[in-house]
Amino acid sequence: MAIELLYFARIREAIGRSAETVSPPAEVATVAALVDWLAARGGGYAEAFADRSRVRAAIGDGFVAPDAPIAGAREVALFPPVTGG
Amino acid sequence: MAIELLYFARIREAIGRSAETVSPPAEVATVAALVDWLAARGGGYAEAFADRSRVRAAIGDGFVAPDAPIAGAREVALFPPVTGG
Amino acid sequence: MNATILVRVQTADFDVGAELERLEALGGGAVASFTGVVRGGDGLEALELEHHPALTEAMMTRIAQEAAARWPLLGVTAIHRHGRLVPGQRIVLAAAAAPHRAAALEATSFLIDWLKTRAPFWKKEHFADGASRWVEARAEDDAAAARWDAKRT
Amino acid sequence: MNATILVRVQTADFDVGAELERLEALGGGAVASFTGVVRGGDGLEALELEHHPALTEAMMTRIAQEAAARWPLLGVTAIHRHGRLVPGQRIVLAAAAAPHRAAALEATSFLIDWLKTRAPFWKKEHFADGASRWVEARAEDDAAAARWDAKRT
Repeated sequence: MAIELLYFARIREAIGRSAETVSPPAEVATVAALVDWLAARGGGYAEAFADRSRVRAAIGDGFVAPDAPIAGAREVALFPPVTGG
Repeated sequence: MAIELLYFARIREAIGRSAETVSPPAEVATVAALVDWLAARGGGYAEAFADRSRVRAAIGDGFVAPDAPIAGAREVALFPPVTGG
Repeated sequence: MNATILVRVQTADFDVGAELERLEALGGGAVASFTGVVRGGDGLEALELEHHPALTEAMMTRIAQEAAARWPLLGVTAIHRHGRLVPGQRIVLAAAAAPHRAAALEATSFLIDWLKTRAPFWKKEHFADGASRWVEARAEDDAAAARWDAKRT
Repeated sequence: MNATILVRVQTADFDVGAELERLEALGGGAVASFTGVVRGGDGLEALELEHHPALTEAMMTRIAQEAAARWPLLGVTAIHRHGRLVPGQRIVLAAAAAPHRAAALEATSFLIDWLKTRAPFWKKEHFADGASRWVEARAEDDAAAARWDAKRT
């Protein structure tokens, strides 16, 4: 299953790119599992996701919780807590 | 003791003037007593002060309570509750 | 924190954008405002705002100073018009600048609540059919103003 | 009450006076606003605001709609800039028009609290000495936003 990932802010910088397409194995079923799977790549990925409490995600047009399923998602955005306003 | 009285809004209209100088007797010692004394004149005065709960006063540069003394006041303003903003 | 206080009582309109820009320039980062506008309907043709010339500016300044004493503000602006105003025209502007948004927003809310209950203005409504009546003070305005008696932040 | 919602995400500055005039024209009588401005100090040279283009407008619109669902509003405006901004420049405008001042003021407060915690923007600070750092989300912003979870008026 190919998923388009979007990275923003500190996470984008640590990983060194703003988007990529990945194909995680079937057992990677939730956002949290996707983050674990990415972090396991080490390097910038491990750094980007070192503190899981500072990772947020969006699927479609809304924020989602870590236990949100990624099945069927074409695009998942991963980013730090927002700091606009 | 001569006091300059200023009237505003509904009270000004009922009395038919915006200012006048009065010399109440010495026993008229507070704002409330002054209002009673004026209301006793009848006519527009009685009408202006018919509902004492809707009379407010200012002496100098601040609002005062009904029991405020008027001794020494050169000017007393009498008006309905304010409705600006 | 020393707040820049600007109080004006005037018949002329005011420029909200320019007033807020002045507050933005104080460097606080947070500017809040409230603008009151004459509301039409029920055949209202005009509002006539009477005030107590000798007292108004002193009272408004005191209200602005009280806001600056209660919240860490960089600037407070209070402008109130008097005279004849028609629906759609601005009546009042209350605004505050602060380093934090909560202070700017709460101070603005406080300013308009106190202006409505402690500044010597009286509104008379004039209707298209020739009738007119003085606006009665509303108990809910007193209640809104009284909120600030209990609470000091 | 059907609120006119205006949401914009842009690099350009916005005209606060013109935006508030648009809200005044809705006839509610009460218009409140909050403007956020880049605060200088500590050698800050510029803020860089990154956002999630595909998501930002949808999230801001949802926040504006939520405000309109909670308070009787005639209009809601939310404008947020992105890109590079220097101290003194405006970042964000949240504003609301209503028939009553409490609704306009509370909705404005709600809008800015939620924009700060639910709109996908990220700030990076660039300093005069060449250093830069991402602004960390603040617990007090989450607390401010959470106030509105409990309270429905």
